[in-house]
Amino acid sequence: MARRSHVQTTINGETVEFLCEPRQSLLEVLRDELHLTGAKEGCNNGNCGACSVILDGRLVNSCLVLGVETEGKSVETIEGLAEPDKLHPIQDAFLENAALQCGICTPGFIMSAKALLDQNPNPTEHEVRYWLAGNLCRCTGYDKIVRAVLDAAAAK
Amino acid sequence: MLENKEYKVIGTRPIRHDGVDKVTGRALYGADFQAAGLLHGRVLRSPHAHARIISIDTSRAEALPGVKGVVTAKDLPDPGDKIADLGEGAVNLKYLCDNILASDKALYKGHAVAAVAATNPHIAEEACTLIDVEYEVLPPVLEVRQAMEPDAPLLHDHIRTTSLGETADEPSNVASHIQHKLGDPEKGFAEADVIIEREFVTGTVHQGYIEPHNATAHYNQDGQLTIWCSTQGAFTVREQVAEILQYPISKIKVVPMEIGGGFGGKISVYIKPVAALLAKKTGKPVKVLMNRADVFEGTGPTPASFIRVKMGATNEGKITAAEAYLAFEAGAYPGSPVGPGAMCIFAPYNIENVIIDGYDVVVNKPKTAPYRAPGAPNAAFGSETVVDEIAEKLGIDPLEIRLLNAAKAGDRRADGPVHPRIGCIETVEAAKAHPHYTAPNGKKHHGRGVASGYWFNIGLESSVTINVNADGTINLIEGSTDIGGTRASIAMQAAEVLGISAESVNPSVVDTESVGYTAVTGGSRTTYATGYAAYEAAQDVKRQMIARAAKLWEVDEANVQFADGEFSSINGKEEQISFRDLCGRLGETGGPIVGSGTVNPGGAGGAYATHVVDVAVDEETGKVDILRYTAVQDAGKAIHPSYVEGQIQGGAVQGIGWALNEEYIYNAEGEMTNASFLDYRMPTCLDLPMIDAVIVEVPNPGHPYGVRGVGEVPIVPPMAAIANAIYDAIGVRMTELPMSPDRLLKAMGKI
Amino acid sequence: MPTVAIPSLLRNLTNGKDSITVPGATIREVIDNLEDRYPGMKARLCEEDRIKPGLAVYVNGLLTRGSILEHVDTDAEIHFLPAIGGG
Amino acid sequence: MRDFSYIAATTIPEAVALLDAKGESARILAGGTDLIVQVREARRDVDWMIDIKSIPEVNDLNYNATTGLTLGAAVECYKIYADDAICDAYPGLIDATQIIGGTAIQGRAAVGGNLCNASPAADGIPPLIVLNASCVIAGPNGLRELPVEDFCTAPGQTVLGKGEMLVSMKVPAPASNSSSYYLRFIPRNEMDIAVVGAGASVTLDAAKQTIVSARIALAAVAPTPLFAEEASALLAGQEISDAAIDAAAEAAQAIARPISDMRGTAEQRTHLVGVLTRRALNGAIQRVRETT
Repeated sequence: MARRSHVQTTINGETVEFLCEPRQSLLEVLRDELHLTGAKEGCNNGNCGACSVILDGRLVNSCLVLGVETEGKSVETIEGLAEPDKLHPIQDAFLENAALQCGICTPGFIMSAKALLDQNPNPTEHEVRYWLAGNLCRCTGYDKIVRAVLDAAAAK
Repeated sequence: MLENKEYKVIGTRPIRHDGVDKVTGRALYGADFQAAGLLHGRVLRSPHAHARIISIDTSRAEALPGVKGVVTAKDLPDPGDKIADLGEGAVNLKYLCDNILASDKALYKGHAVAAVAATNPHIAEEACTLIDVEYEVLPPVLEVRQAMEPDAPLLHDHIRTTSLGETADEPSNVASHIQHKLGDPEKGFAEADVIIEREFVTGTVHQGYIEPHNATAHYNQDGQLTIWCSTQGAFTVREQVAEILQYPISKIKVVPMEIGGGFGGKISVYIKPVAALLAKKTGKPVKVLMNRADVFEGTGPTPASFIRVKMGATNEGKITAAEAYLAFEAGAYPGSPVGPGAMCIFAPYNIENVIIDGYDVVVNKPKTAPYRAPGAPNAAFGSETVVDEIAEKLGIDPLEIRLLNAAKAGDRRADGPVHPRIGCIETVEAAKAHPHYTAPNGKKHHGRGVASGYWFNIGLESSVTINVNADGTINLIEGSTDIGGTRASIAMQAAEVLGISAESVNPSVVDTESVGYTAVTGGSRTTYATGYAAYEAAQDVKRQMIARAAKLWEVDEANVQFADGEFSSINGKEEQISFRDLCGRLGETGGPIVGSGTVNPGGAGGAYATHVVDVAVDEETGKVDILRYTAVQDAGKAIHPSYVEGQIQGGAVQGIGWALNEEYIYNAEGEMTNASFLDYRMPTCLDLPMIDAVIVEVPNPGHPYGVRGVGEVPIVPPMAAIANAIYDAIGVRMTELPMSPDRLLKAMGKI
Repeated sequence: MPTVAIPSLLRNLTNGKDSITVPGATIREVIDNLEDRYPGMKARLCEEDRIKPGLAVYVNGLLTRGSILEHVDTDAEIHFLPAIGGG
Repeated sequence: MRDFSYIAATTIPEAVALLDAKGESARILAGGTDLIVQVREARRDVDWMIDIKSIPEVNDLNYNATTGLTLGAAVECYKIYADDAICDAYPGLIDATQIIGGTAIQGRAAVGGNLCNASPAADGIPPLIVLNASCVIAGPNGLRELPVEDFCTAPGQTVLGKGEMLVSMKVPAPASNSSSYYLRFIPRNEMDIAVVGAGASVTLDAAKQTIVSARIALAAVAPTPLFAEEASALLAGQEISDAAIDAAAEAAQAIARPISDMRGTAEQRTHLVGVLTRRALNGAIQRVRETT
């Protein structure tokens, strides 16, 4: 078996250490090593966005980042979004707008939406659609997702 | 007759019960399952579309460090000549087994041939490359009309065309022929002033759920097999695995994890029996995950088809006759949805003279699986385009011609039965009155199209158990996996009966040992049938609670009534107690209350939809943009309108993808060349406008609240609606799906 | 008496008749009586005393549970159609 | 996924030495959005991934109105379009950086990586060609520089020799009355690979009526991105007219040698070269005319 490297990184504000093979993606590390299964594998090649996380403040597909690359970096995942007794406004907006059906794409959409609203608090519908184009949803037709993101922006 | 009425819970929009888990990433889907000592499985798939398997040598793979077991078809029991009854349908067991692991022939690229369990997924993947399979490559047949040619390569030596119980003598790729005939089509066409006949071709498309298939299996030392997986139906997984492994259902427990989309594609099993075989061989829990390419190449798409439609109408717009020929690709084994396609094709119309022929044809592509209203979208693309052309020829508004001929209660369907109360006319009228349809549509290269569609919906078995809690809440135990908010829509029906809030119901989707038999979440049946079972279970609770109130007040049960969440006594004693308070007194009145309901309703109630779409066509590139989309649908009664809208919007958008870009692209060797989300082009949110979902409510007499299934019919009209809009924009009739830019350029004569 | 709609592919057995009225209080009795009048019919509809796999029975437009034990009223209209599943 | 080793290099000499020692089995990792997928799908055999993102020079992003732009090889797309001065100076490059993948891809993918991946369909390359950009390459023998249009040699192949790596791209400062434009045709509106891509840059006279010079480049119509030299030359000195632009588009079509694949047919691509070349030229001209 391949040699595993020691990596220290910050995940959702907490310092985390793990061992991983170089070929393990950040997605694999999150899911299989750290049991943070909120990021999902939909395609494993950067085309669906189900594994979206925020790496050093930028939205990335965690399937296209190696676990070893996160040494010294900061990762935000869906598990870190809500406060203990309160959902994040985007999460609330998704629930209020019924913006999920099966829910598999939801963590990715919410992380992507967070990255958008962090840098553009008042996006237009087109800006929302452009930003979220890397996140595929097959259930909703996107209507309620786009509304949820616009609502979350308005609620801020 | 059941009429729309105001309810307290039904028709409201509560937060779904599983919502918080799903927006926080806590909900556990199949691939999220973890177990101590877990091994990882990987399936080796055929690189050839059609090949005889001469030999499989697994020794090199077995020798790789970290590999714990390898299985092939030899590890499956001999299926013999058995027909397996799978609740939703019956299947030749040999086909079922061969599709799990190919025994003698690989019949499509991606066909599973062997599988490995190893200590990590990367080793399992590497081990697959070390399995030596010797193939005799055979010529593939990849298209339905070619497969029907007498000299076409045969996939199966023993398949002979059956026509309702009669079997032909010669082997053929045509597995079956069906026919419906009503009235006298020849006479009908003779009465027509205008006759349009067109041929249509549709491509192979995939359900495209975002979550790949997954399964984890484990055998206990006592032979108890447990499978954790994403599935549309835990019970059908149990049935299929039991048949394939020839193992008693009592020894199999299927635990449905959360499911990331299905649309029909997660009814058939693929890797679940493989995980079980690997678990058996290794003595460890084994998790098998598909990757995206596996999903495209190894699981059921919905078929490509060739369709010919001929319709005739009088100058006044009365459709006098219709004829259809439908040939559907079943994929590697028989079982395309040509049956429902043939039954739905003219269903929006009342036509006296009809003949419909359908053919189920095997080709070297993955065995097709259901996909949202299976068969009906292909069929409607043909018929709804021809209706549009007739309307145009006669100078009649396309919605007006639909109203002139609309099917209604009492009319006879082409396949025989008489329609009960249906909402066909209501959806067309609502579309016609909608501001979208009345808005101006005159810009150059912009066009508007409409189309209608029908889907039966199905009933089938559902079971629900309700446990009453002392605090006035109830635990609702169900077997329907929740793919789109059905925990809420089922819970709301129980809440309505008991006069409690939706939030007072705790719905749980449980495993096959914890609830009565429940058929799949599919066929638009869950809110209808499992909701019906929840209604019955709640009625059972209500009856028992009435008895408790009677006991409490020492009155006759007949003198207790229940309304608005309050029990009260009539005839004499002035007593009253709320549902909640009575729940707190169950101990003293006889102990816990458990209610149960089981149903197998026959009156699913068909659903109609009428869609209106505006497109812009780029004449230079052939690209079509969707500018505005309105989808009108009869939901019978919308239990949770938000999730009904969601079904309508999602279905319409899948139809938009099917219409414009989605297709399996094959090379001459039968390899799919676009098996990724990059090149199998499903719509992104940037490709779409908001989808205006308009709910019409024509109650279904076959359900206590009038519910009709809503999940499937919205995918039926989009392809024809968009084709009709493209015609309106540029004057070109598109008869091939998808209507991709290159096809448009060709049709416009630009290339 | 119940009326059976004869599927077009079976009308060769009924000299082209598309609808037959036969006595019977259950699907089984109806099929047996059909068989008496039109030999060969039962083999096309049933297999070992059960409705053939892939066929569904509709009574008065409603899908039945597919059992030949199903009761039918005297004025029932019976159809034999391809079984359908959904997505 | 095959096993490989990962090394994070911190200086160019270190990276060059590693590349030189490991030869074909080593590959530079920048954004990884192509490389990781290729290794995962067994389309590229790599034993060593050399992460260069800690090397200062490859992260250079420096624009100066007189000297032009230095664009480090590992600079992610999002950093480029976040810079207003770069957006104003090189709108054609910005067009490309905003359509490579989706937002999440743009958070990792670098234009330099786009160049080294050497896909015929690369969106990042035609804009660099039309902007007269050059590549700065480091190797065992020091630095060398060559025009971007000479960088790719075949699908997935570049001029990079043993031990060589791309350090940065240099883009000259834009002339006055000039602008650039890039567009591609895809069947969806995002998340696709170009069926055809076309970039154009134009410099107009002071009256903005005559084309002083122009450059046209194409993607996905040949084994490498193409500089349409003759088509570009046709426009020099021409008064802006549909006829002049049509002639350039026809000349561009003449050098296209497209294949048919799952993304498009050869006929479709040849046709689109004409359409997109016209649109790219008109787009660039429009941008010049819109700026005062």
